Order: sequence, then C-alpha cells, then structure tokens
Amino acid sequence: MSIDFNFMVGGEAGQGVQSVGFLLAKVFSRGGYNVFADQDYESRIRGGHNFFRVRVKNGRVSAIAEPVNILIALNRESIDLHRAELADKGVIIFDGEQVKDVPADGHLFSVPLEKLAQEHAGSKLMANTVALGAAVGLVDYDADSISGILNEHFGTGDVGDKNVRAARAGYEYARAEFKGEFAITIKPASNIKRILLTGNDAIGLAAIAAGCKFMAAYPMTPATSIMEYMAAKSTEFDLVMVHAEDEISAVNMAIGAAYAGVRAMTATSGSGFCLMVEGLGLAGITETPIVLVDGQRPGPAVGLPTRVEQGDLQFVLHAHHGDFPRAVLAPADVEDAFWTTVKAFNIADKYQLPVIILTDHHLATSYATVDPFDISRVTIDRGLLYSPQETPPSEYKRHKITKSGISPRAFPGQSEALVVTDCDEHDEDGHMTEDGHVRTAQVQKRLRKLFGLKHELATPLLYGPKRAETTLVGWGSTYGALCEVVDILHRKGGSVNLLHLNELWPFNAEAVTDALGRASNTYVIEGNATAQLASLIRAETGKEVSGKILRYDGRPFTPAYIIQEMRKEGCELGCHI
Amino acid sequence: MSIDFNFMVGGEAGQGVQSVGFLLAKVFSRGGYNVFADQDYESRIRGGHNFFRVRVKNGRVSAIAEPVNILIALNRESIDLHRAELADKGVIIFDGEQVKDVPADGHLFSVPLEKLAQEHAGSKLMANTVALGAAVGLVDYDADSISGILNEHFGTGDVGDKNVRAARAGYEYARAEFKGEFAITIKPASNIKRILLTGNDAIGLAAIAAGCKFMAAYPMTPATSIMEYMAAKSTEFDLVMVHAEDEISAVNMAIGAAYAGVRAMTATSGSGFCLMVEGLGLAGITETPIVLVDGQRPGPAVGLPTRVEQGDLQFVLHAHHGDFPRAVLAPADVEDAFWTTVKAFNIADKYQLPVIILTDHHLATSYATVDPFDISRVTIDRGLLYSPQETPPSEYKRHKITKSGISPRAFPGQSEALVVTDCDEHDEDGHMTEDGHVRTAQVQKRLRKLFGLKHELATPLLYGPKRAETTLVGWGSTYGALCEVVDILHRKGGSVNLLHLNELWPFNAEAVTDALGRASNTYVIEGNATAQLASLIRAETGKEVSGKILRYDGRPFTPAYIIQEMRKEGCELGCHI
Amino acid sequence: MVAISDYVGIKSAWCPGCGNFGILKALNKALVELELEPHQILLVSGIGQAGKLPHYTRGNIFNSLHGRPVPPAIGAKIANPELAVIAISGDGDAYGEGGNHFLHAMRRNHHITYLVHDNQVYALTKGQASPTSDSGYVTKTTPYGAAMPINPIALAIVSGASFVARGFAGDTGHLAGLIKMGINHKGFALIDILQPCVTFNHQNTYRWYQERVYKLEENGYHADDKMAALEKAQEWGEKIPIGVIYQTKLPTYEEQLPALSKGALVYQKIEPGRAESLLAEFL
Amino acid sequence: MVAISDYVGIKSAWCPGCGNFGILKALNKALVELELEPHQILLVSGIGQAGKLPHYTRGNIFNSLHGRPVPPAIGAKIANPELAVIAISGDGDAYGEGGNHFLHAMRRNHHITYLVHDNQVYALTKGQASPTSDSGYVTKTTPYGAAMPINPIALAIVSGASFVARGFAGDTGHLAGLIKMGINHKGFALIDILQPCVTFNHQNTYRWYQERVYKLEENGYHADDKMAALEKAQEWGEKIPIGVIYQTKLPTYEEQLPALSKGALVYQKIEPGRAESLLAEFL
Ligand SMILES: Cc1ncc(C[n+]2csc(CCOP(=O)(O)OP(=O)(O)O)c2C)c(N)n1
Ligand SMILES: Cc1ncc(C[n+]2csc(CCOP(=O)(O)OP(=O)(O)O)c2C)c(N)n1
Ligand code: SF4
Ligand code: SF4
Ligand SMILES: [Mg+2]
Ligand SMILES: [Mg+2]
Repeated sequence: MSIDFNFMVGGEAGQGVQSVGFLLAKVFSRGGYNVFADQDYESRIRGGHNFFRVRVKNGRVSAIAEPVNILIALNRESIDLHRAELADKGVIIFDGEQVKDVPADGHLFSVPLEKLAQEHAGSKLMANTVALGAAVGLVDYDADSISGILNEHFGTGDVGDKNVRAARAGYEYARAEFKGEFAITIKPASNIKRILLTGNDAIGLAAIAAGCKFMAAYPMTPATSIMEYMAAKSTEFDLVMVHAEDEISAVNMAIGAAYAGVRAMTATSGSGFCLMVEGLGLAGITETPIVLVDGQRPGPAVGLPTRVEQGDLQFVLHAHHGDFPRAVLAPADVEDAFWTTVKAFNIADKYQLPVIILTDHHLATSYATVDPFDISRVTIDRGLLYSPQETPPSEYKRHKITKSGISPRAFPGQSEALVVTDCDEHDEDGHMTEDGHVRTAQVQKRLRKLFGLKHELATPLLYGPKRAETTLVGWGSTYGALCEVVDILHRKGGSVNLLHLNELWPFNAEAVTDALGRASNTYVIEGNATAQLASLIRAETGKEVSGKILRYDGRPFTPAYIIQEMRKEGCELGCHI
Repeated sequence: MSIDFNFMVGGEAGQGVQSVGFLLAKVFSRGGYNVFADQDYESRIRGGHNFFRVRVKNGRVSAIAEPVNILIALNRESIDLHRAELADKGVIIFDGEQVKDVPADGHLFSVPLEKLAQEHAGSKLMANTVALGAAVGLVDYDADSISGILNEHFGTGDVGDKNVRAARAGYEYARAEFKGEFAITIKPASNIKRILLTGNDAIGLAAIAAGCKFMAAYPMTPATSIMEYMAAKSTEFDLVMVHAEDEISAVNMAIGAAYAGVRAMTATSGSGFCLMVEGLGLAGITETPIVLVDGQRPGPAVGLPTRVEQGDLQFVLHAHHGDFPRAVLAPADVEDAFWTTVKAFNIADKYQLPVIILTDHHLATSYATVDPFDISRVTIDRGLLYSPQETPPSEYKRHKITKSGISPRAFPGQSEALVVTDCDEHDEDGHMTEDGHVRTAQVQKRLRKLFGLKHELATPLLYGPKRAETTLVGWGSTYGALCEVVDILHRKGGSVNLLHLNELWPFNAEAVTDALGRASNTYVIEGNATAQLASLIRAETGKEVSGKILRYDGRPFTPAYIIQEMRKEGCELGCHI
Repeated sequence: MVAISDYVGIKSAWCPGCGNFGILKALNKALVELELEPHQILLVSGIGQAGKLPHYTRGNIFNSLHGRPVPPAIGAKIANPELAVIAISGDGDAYGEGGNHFLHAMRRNHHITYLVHDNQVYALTKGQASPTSDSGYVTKTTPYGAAMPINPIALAIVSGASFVARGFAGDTGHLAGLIKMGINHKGFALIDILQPCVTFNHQNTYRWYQERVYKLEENGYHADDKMAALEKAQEWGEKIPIGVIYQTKLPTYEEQLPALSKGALVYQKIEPGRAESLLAEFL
Repeated sequence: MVAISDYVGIKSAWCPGCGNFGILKALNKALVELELEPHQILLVSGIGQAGKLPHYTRGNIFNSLHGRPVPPAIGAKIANPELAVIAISGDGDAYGEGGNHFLHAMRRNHHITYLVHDNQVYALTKGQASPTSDSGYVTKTTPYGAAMPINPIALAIVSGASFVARGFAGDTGHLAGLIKMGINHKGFALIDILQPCVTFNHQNTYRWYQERVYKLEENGYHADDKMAALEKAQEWGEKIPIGVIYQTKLPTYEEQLPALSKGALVYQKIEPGRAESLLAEFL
C-alpha cells in the first residue's frame, strides 16, 4: 500500500514537542519508511508555539507536505492554529480533560494524556509520551517498536521504563477508544536500515570523516549544533573545537590552524558571517584552505532567528573587498550535505582557498532518512600539501607563481623551509611588496585557480525529463520540494523539469545557459525577496527567467505552496491543477 | 598659449615630497590654471620611494598624464625610476653635489640644493624648497607668487622667511644657470579663483555643509583624513567626531546617533567596511539613515594600503545577509564628491536607509582645482523626520506600513511618542515578531523604498557625442581620465563617447540599456580584476560588453594607459592612434 | 506623576521563574522612583534573553545586534544627552561578543548606565558556556569545562569605569537602589546583575546565589578606594559581595565636548551657509 | 648552532631611530640564546609598524589582519604545539582593534608569547591617539585630548594572564631576558614594550621613558602576589616599573585538550574509516 502520511506535534516550547516529533520520526524510519521531519519554533525557551512535522512515506521523500493526518496537540493553541490544516479524515489527539471548550468537530479525539501519564508512569510530565503512543496506536503500528526506541532514547532505567509504560498506555487507549473513521494503518515496511539525521548532523559527520581537526565557532542558530557535535566527538576523534569569544576570532583561529597544516572549519549564520568577512579575504590572500558553513536564516540583522531564508547568496559570493577565488556549495538535501562537506575540504586543500557551504535553517534542522553513507567512498585529497614525510625545498616559496595558480604548500615546522605569508600583497616568498607587477602577477595567480576549480564542480542537478516545456530553477535546500513539484505536475501531464544548482560557484554558465535554452518557460523558485539566483544567472548567462516565485516569511517551501504560488502568478504549468 | 605641463616630485618618505608637490599645485592653481595632482606613496613613514605628480593645464583637467616635463628628484632613486618617463625636452632637477655618478643625458640639470639651502636659509633641510623654486624658475613663472604661498603655508615668521629665501635661491639659480633648450614658459593665466582640494576634503566639507553632527570612525587609509577633517572642525561647527575602538563600534555609534535624530556618518576602507557589514544591515532593518564612506584600495585584506583599486563594487552592493534597500553612490571627481555627499545625507534621511559613498584612494587623495562650491545650492531634506517643533502622534508607530515604504520618523525624547525599533524582524510598533505575514509586509515595505529612490538618482553621465560607434563605460574616479580619452580619440577622428556611472544603485537599467544599445562597441574600463561593473550591467540589463580594460596593480588609470591597453586588446577605437 | 503602570510592555517570552523578571521589576521601580517618564529614557539592548527586556517595559527602544548595545547607546547619548540612556546586555553579549566596546566605553567614561544580566550562561542559544561561567563548567561547547571566567568587576575598575556595582536579581529592592544610583551617576555605570537562569544553569541557581551574596553597605565598606575595590572584586565563591564596589568622580566624555555646550545636537539647527567660510581654506 | 646571522630578514621600512629596532634586536637575541631555529618558531603579527617585524627577522610568518594576530596564533598553536608561537602587535592592534581577543586569550591561558610594541600612538596611520596614549594627548582624531588610557598590565593580571611583564625598547639586554622568560613560560605571556616612536610621539620619547623606567628585579620585587602586582600595575608617571610584574602557574588551554595528547594535530593521520562508527548513532 502506498503510504504518504503526515503527523504534526504542536505545543509550547518546553512541552517536549521536539522530542515527541523526533521519536515519531525514528519509529517509522526504523520501520523501513522514508521520513522527512521539520521543526518550527520561536526564538524563546519556554512558551510560545512550536510544531514539528513528520512525514512518513514508502517512496522517496525530502519535503514537508500538507495536509496533516494526525495532529498531536499538546495545548489548546495547537488546535486553534492547525485544525484548518487537517486532512479530510485527520485526527487531533488532545487531552480533553485539560483543554476544555474546544469547538467540537469530527476530528477531535480526546485522550486523557495527563491522567494516563500519572497512572501509568507516575508523572503528568509524561503526557507527551502518552500522546506519542496514542498516535502510533491510531495507525495501528507495531507497539513494541516504540518501546525499543524509548529505551534507547531515555535509557533502560527508570525513566526509560516509565516512558515505555506511558507510551503503551496511550497506544492502548487509542486502539480501544478511537471510534471514528480513521482507516489508515501503517505496518512496518521493510528491514532496510536507513539513518535519520539533519543536515547539520550530516555536515558534522562528514567533517569528521574528512579529517577536520580544528573548529572554532561562536554559537548561532542554526549552526550551533555543528559546533556541539564536533565538541561532543572531540575526544574520540582527536579534534579540537574552540568556543571562541566572537566570530571574528573563530574564523581567524580556523585560518591559523589551517595555515599550520590541519583541516579547519567554522560555522555560523548571517550575522556571524558578517563578522567573518574580513577573515574570508585573509584566507583568500594568504591562500589558506578553510571551510565555512553559513546556515541561512531570515535577515537582515537578527531577523527571524529560528526560521529559514535563502537570503545570503549574493552576500557570500561577494563578501570582502577585492577579487579572489572562493567556492560556494549549497547542498540540496541531507545526503548532499554529507558529500558536499567532504568535497569542500578537498577543494579547499586542493585550491588553497576558502570554501563556503551555504546551507539554511531548514536543511540544518530538518530530519531525513537516507541510506547510511558509504564512508569507504570518502577520499582525502590534500592537494599540493607536502606530507609530514616529505621535505620541501629549502628555498621554499609559499606563493610561487604556477600555471595552475596553485603553489606547493608546506606547513610551519615541517622542515627548515620557512612558510611565510602576509595579508598585505606579497611576493612569491610571502613578504610584503609595493611592486605593481608582482601585485598583478599574484592577483592573476590566485584567480587562475578558478579554471581548475570550475572543472571540479558537478554540473547542476537535473530532475525530470531532459527536455521540458517548463523548467523550474532552484538552489540549495528546496531541492526535495521542487522534485516533488516536478513529480506532481508530471503525473498531471505537465512537461516540467528542474534545474537545481547546488555546486554554485564558480558558476557553470554553459550548463545553465544550455538547460535554460531548452525550455519555453523558466521559473526561479527561491527563498528571498529579490530573486538572488535569478540575478546571478543573468549576470553569468545574460538570460532572464520567465518568472520568479519568492518566499521570505521565514517558512520553508512545500510542494503544495509552490504549485499554489505558481498558479497565482499565472506560471505555465503545462497541465491543469 | 595652450599649456599642458607635468611636474613630478620624487624622493623618500620624509623628504617633503608631498609638501613640495602640494605647493607646486597651489602656485599654479592660484595663477588661474587648472591643476590635477596625485600622490604615489608606500605604506611607511620614512624611506622608500614616493612621488607626487602635478599637471597644470589651461583647459579642463581631471587626470594625470604622462610624460613628465620637469622632474624634481630629491634622491638618486627618483632619477633612476623616472627618467624614462621624461618628455622629449624634459628636465630633471637634482642636486649633483649630493647625487653623484648619474649617467649623464640631456635632461639633467644639477642645482646645488643643499648648498643653496644652507647658504640662503641656514639649513640643508630646505633643499626641497630650493628645488621648488628652481622648478618654478625653469618655467619662468612669477617668483613672488611662491613667496606668498610659502608664507601662508609656513607662516610669516622665521620658518616662512627661510622657505621664501630658499625658494628664491632656487628660482634664481635656475633662471641664471639653466643652459638647455627648455622653451616652455608659464605665465599667470587669469584671476579666476578656484579652490584646490582632494576628494576627501570635498566629502568633509560637504558633510559639514549638509549638517552632519556626528561621525565615528577608526583610522584607515584613505579614509582617515575625513575623520581628521571633521575632528578639526568639530568645535567651530558643533559636531562630534569619535575615534572609536574599532570599526564595529564606529558604525554602530553612528547608527545610534542617527536613530537619536542627527545626521551621522562613518568612513573607512575595505577591511574596515568588512567589519561594518553587520551594522549596515542593522541600519537596514531599523531603517536608520546613515552615510558610510568606503575609500577603496587594493584588496583582498590589507592588500596595498596606500594605492588604488575599484574592487569593492560588488561587495558594497551585496554586503550583509538578507534583502534590504541601500544606495551606492560613486563620485566621479572632486566636484562630484561634494555634491554626492550632500545628496547622500538627503537620500539617507528621505528613504531612511544606509547610503554608501564609494570612493577610492585616487579620488580621496588627489588634488584638483574646481570652482568654489556654491554653498547656497546645498539643500537639506530630512524627509519625514518630525522637526523638534512638531509633535508626533502619541500612538506613534516607527515602522508604519505606507505606500512609499517610508514611515514618519520621530526621534526619542522629542515628545511622548516612543520610538521603538529592533534588529529582529518587528511589527509596525517596532516590537519583535514571529509572524510570517508581518514579516513579509515589513520586507516589502522596506524594499518599496527603492522605487522612489531610483527616481531620485541622476541618469548616468554621458560625455562626448550622444551617439558614437564606440562607447566607453566607467564608474567612479576614472571619470577624468576617461573623458580625456574621449577627447583624444575624438580629435583623432574617432567616434567615441563615455557612459559613466556615478549614482550606481539602485541601478538605472533603462538608461544603461539604452546607451549601450546605441553603440557598436562597448568597453568597460575599471580598476579591478574581475570586471565587477560589467557583471553588474549584465545582471541588470542582460547586456554583455564587447571588451574590458582592467587595471589592478594599485596604480591609477591615465588617458595614455587606457588608450595603450585598448590598442593592445584590439579594441575598436574608430581611428588610428 | 509616573507610575508602575506606565511601565507595562508587551507579553514576555521568558521562562516562568527566570531571574530576568526580578531585574525588570527592579528597573521599573527605579525608573518610577526617579520620576522618569518612558519617553525620557532610551533602552538600548543587545541580543539574548536579557536583550528582550526593553520590549517588556516601556521607553524609547533600540534593540540592537548581539554584543552591540554599547556603541549605539553612546552615539545616541552624544546626539541627545537629555535622554537617560540605559544599555542592557547578557553576559555573553557584554563580555563575549561585546568585550571590546565594554573596555573602551569605560575608559572614555561615557555617561550611560549598563545593566548586564549575568546568568553565567548563553541562554537564548540554549546553554553554552559564557565568559562568566564558572571555571570547569561543562556545556556542549566546553566539554572539558569552561576556562577561567573573566572578572567584569575587576575589569571595570582597572578600565576606568566610574561606577561599578553588582546586584542580584533575587533582591529587587536592593537592585532597584543600585539602578537608581547608576542612573544618577554622571559617567559610565556598570551594574553586573547575578541572574539565575532556571532552565540552563543548574549550578548557579537562586539558592546558590542566595547562600553567598552579602551586602557591602551593611559591612561598612567604602567604595572610594580603588585598591580595596580591586581586592573586593576578587571575592567569588563562598561569599559574593553585592552593592557598589567602586565609585569615583571623573569627567564624562560628553561633558568634554564643546559641541554639546550649545545644547543637544539633535536640537541644533542645520545651517549649510556656515560652511561657506571653509571654502577660503582651499583657495 | 643558532646564530644571530640566522635571523636576518628583509630590509626594514622603519624610520631611522625607531624603537622597533631595539625590540627586533632583543627578540633575535632571545631566540638565539634559546637556541631556537627559525623554522621552529612561528611569528604571527597584525598590521601596523610593529606588525612588520616578522619580515625583518626570520621564521615561519603569518602576517595577519589589523587587530588579529592572537586568534590565528592560537589556532596554529593548537594545530601544532611544537611551534614556539610568538604574536606581535602594536598598541592599537592589541588593545584597540584586537581588545576582545586579548581579553579572552588571557583567560583561556593559551600558550603563546605576546609582544606588544607600545608606542602609545597609531604610527602606521600617522599619529592618531591609541588606547594607551596618555590622557589628554592631543592628536588629529582627539582634538580635546585622548581619554584615560587602558592599563594593559592591570587588564592582563585581572584577566588571568599567567605571565605579565613590561619591557623597554631602549634596554635590549633586559628586554631579551623578558622575552626569553616569556617564551619559556608555559601559558599566556604578555610583554608590553615601551617603544619610542621618533616620528609621531614627541611626548613619550626615549628620554621620557629613560627618566622613568626602573627595574623591578633590582628592587626586591616578587612577581607572585596578585594584589601587589595590581598595585604595581597602577604605577605610571614619575616612575614606570619594567620587568616581570606578575607570574603564576596555571594549566594552559592546550594541555587540557585530550586530542593533543596523541601528538600535534598536524601530524595525526586522517582516517575516514573511523567515522564509520558514528553512523550507528543515527540508525
Ligand atoms: C553576531 C551574532 N552571533 C551570535 C548570535 C547568536 N546569539 C544570540 S543570543 C546569544 C548569546 C546569549 O547569551 P547572553 O548574552 O549571555 O544572553 P542570555 O540569553 O543569557 O540572556 C548568541 C550567541 C547572534 N545573534 N549574533
Ligand atoms: C580593519 C582595519 N582597520 C584599520 C586599519 C588601518 N591601520 C593599519 S595600522 C593601524 C594602527 C596602527 O597602530 P598600532 O597598532 O599601535 O601600530 P604601530 O603602527 O603604532 O606600530 C591602523 C588603524 C587596518 N589595516 N585594518
Ligand atoms: S532560558 Fe534562562 S535566561 Fe532565558 S528566559 Fe529561560 S530562565 Fe531566563
Ligand atoms: S613612525 Fe614611529 S613606530 Fe613607525 S617606524 Fe617610524 S618611528 Fe617607528
Ligand atoms: Mg547569559
Ligand atoms: Mg602603536
């Protein structure tokens, strides 16, 4: 049976929305389903309104979708805010003993969450676990699977046991008491082992696999979890994560470590990236390989700190005064986030320049199921860095002019070769210069690296038929939603495909020109107010797209939203929908 | 008689190159000539090699030109480095008693500078003033004019007198002893009173005229002289200039002052601008009017600190994450720097946004003669700011949604109306919000300001015939050199004009499309390595130019350089040259 | 007449029981007792839980960037010295991201009051160590324990702050008194406020602070001796002093500015014509 | 054997007579006496006249941004603790633009040596006041006189620097001794060096310093008492102490890192396969 099922958990910050949501996702991921789950929360620690959506599918899934089949409403507000999003036969699980006077409708299914929690687990606080059990019970899924997961999550001791009992109580209550027409059941699907993780998890994991030995950062949503992950693994993986005093220090520490010869990174969001801009150019002129993660959120300034936007594209492309080469990679999904990160470290080393991984709050914090990464495919290419076993020539020149623009790289202390570099313009030796010819030669040398680098990058992703009437164009984390739009329109008979840019810079103008040239209608869909990708495409290819679908309210794109907006804008969908 | 004459003064830092050069410029400016003078110096205080070029013309002049008619060589190196730049009958004034074994050629004219200084002024240190006198003597210019200027510069006391005597000695020596074929004489031309000042002087002057009451900055070449000028005038003009601890503080102080209701500015160069990027967006989202001067120099990072580049264009256009409106104005010359600055303050207030004045080291530090600015034409438009006499409504909303995007502005303390703003996304009241609709409305409100703003800006400058085969395209401080190229090619029979962009952003796509569409060949000429203006033009118009002449060795464009490079690149000049 | 009811802002997003409520209460009390009306004050805050405070009371409000409440506060004060300017930070905001501004604002002795809600943790970003976290404090970003904390009181004293105090969010009456003194003080006034974060800091709790704090003024302490103040500033652990630790008279930055002698800059008229005189210098 | 001749760099661009020459000489002398070879040291400098120093000697060199020598020095030290890492700043670089890094590097006690060429002026940008300019010092950016200077020695002591000294560029022998102690010290070592700028600072000249400086070690001073050190740190004017003002033993940041116990990070092999074990956590 084809399953495409949406759970939503709603409540205040502090009520455990996130943990119930995550556990739900885990339950079905373990059962062989594909899961995609996103988090919507406010910039506060308690109160307010949060929700967590979990989509369960037995086909590929990498986006959120409406409508909601089961809403776990941990408070009254969640019912009021989300009842309109319910599917025809959707159900709202809530605690009718606590939340009174809810205008009745066919969707409501009251479960005495607190009472059951108190009875079975000895604490009202486990009401949310009861609700989890009830939701799983409603779809008649395997009850034992929850227990195992709860024991992993909360331990096999007392807390774990209580949670197991609470969930079981909810499960059984639902099985026994639900009288409505809810017909959908979900059965464990397969034994396929998939991992469930966020984009940030994938980046952290990849950084460790790629041999990142040093990270310095300053907390900022949504990048903080990368630094926390690296810190958590630092003892086991012999790496160092420094919580710096500010972002300026963070990026400069990473540059120092990279200069000294290790793979180094930092991670931040827009405001923090602002403070790293000067360091970015320092890496540029000293030709120091570093990896910077920018997790986008709505700006300018602090904007909406816990929400999503794709508003940093033009900024990261042009951040810093003067010209120097950089790479900008915008992973399309969780899987891509892993491989992009591995590639980022390789490119940084090979071309001796800063590489920016441009992710966003949605990708950073959404969970998706993917096949376990094949770590044996992770390769390490440190480029022209002399290995500890090699001895660089004693008349070593750090910034030697070469045809490729890349100079052999020694690290300080490796041998008697002195590694000299300067953020002033410098000669091949690394000493500062005032000479115009030397300057010109060094600028050109640095920029020449872009030729090689460009060939290193993959061509843009193409999803759907090679040729189509309508080509959607996107970048970064919207990939999943856009693919699904293509699928939907295709099923309706539309001639639509997707050109998706993830390895963004240096820009592959030929491939984009070519792809856009083949379609009659081209629509850029991106999460910012000024159509930054459309502007980049025009700058690089001269081509103007037929239309733009832009979202900048801090919420992620969903397939239905995209289609609805395309209709509003009168976009050529090639089919009736 | 048509005069177009070039002096050059060369020597070590500390030998007085700058002061001799400036005085030469002053002498001829006073005499009714047009003068353009630029400075070439290293990032050091003593030693090294500096030179100062002074071009004297009786027609319009706003660029440096080769070759050198008189070179004042204060040391040996100056002879070696610059003798190749001499005009056919050019002369090198040097001290043959100090600088020995110079390979002789027809150009050398030895003046016993130190000896004359010792004899006539009692100090060898005045050798440079002797040289000044000798140079003026060589062209047979009015001797008394120097004395007056020296007395103004050094005072009428002992130091002044000694300088007068030193100059006189040099003058007379040259008149008596020069035996070569030097036939050019320069006579005082007219009584026209022009002022001689740098781009930075013009900006400082304009800021004061425009009522700037607060500046905060951190020293950085070439912007430092603006802060020093403002500080020097602070008592007389009731303004405050704070030397901040860093650029982050500087821009944020300026924003605080502007929020409080005064006109406020800061000034820096690329590295400092990097540190101001976060503040730029703070001004954006809080809709605080500030004026930022970015004096470009070669990057990335510290680059060549005392030289010129136009490498910050794309950076200042896109600095900061997220979308918000800004204006970018790149003055074309000293005159334009004055009026642009006045306009910058008006635009900032009227549209309540940050305005960037994008200047560069060449414009900032080069002297030019211009007619005294007509201060009576300076208008002050504070837009929708309530005057101290007005009373804002008590239910005042700082970020009220309006059709123009501009909200009436009160200042704190003005009345009981509370002025509330936030760098988080906020509602009309200025309080932080999580609401997607409010967010969207505020983003749109802010961006709507661009429509009005766009009409406020002048169309690009057009120099030369309206229609021409070849159109040169430039921006910022290269205007003078490019105009002269047009003149030269025109005289040779070429069909050439210039499209020059000074009021750069919001971009006038219609005018640029139109102008480029009229020419068969279009060449962008700019001082950076990646043709940033060409890229902007393409992003905004889809048009690609036929060619690019780029310079990024830290040296300014001269007309001859441009023509030579155009020839090298095989550009269509429409004439033989 | 100003009343507490004039100082009711929008609904707070703080956790129930948060120490910030005590600070908010103390500030409101101080403002009312000083008979300052909302439009006479300017609250400039940074980003963090502390930075939200201005929205929960009333006044002119500039909620600035993380780490940057002090520079705009300075700019605004210079533009309009008639405003009572109060800057508000968390410990991360003030001493981490904003450390450099903190140092230099003190040595220039700008006339602003600086309230630092010191919960020894980064709360809004969910519990990382802050510059004042106790040494060894383990968090997700300091797996081997936080480094030696900075000592804001000692830093302030050696940097030239002319009023240096420590308050406790659990004693709003006492804290209100300190805030009043701080606002009345002519010059830079730092009030570092011990603020329990009930959600993330389970080490430095209400109880922990309550067992340790004691009031200097009840112990015959005089706040006018720099070396004694520095000695007091070292006290942390078994006993933690609250109250005014150091106060001195120094000229403020603002009173040394000739431009301000003619009144607030914001009320001075713009007269472009006056610039005419400058042209002559370039002739 | 290391010799002074191993430490000859490119031609200097400093003014004749500049105090920086004395510092350069002292540093070279210290390195030679410590028998450190150029490739064993890493010199990380900022921008300013002081920041040029590394080019005028020899070693691995990372000439960094203005105000930012300390963070890359820290990063490099962690990546390769075998390097003797020496950071070099001017007073503007260290205490102005770089003030925040200065504070936090000290409290974390990173194992680096920090030489601050303190000429009490911004020299490379031609004479503006610096954070250590004497109070009242008039420059083009401080027309009403500089504010109270920061006190780097006192700041260092209260911020946790474990070695705090002041040297004088006019006494290279003594200074070389301090630099040697600083490099030998395990932890953050600050050496603030009085450095006459003959071109821009006509107040704090060689003579001015010479008339005031006296050596602590010749006066029976012990550098192990924090409060005594703080008292010494207040001395400025008629008499200016040079020598080690405070020294203590504290664990360094680096020695608390388990990752470094297996040797310098830069020599550790990259083994992607080890990450395989992490996958299980996401199953
Ligand atoms: C430039 C920048 N970096 C990081 C952040 C993320 N951030 C927001 S609040 C905060 C720290 C909050 O700690 P603190 O100042 O102690 O305030 P608290 O929440 O504890 O009151 C951080 C790191 C940001 N908004 N801007
Ligand atoms: C971000 C940034 N701001 C400003 C500058 C300009 N700048 C270069 S050196 C310097 C100050 C130098 O003073 P100091 O650190 O005391 O060094 P000194 O020249 O006196 O040795 C400044 C402001 C810069 N290079 N980068
Ligand atoms: S997280 Fe801590 S500081 Fe923030 S509101 Fe909650 S208790 Fe207060
Ligand atoms: S300007 Fe001063 S610090 Fe710089 S080299 Fe000259 S004397 Fe030394
Ligand atoms: Mg805090
Ligand atoms: Mg200095």
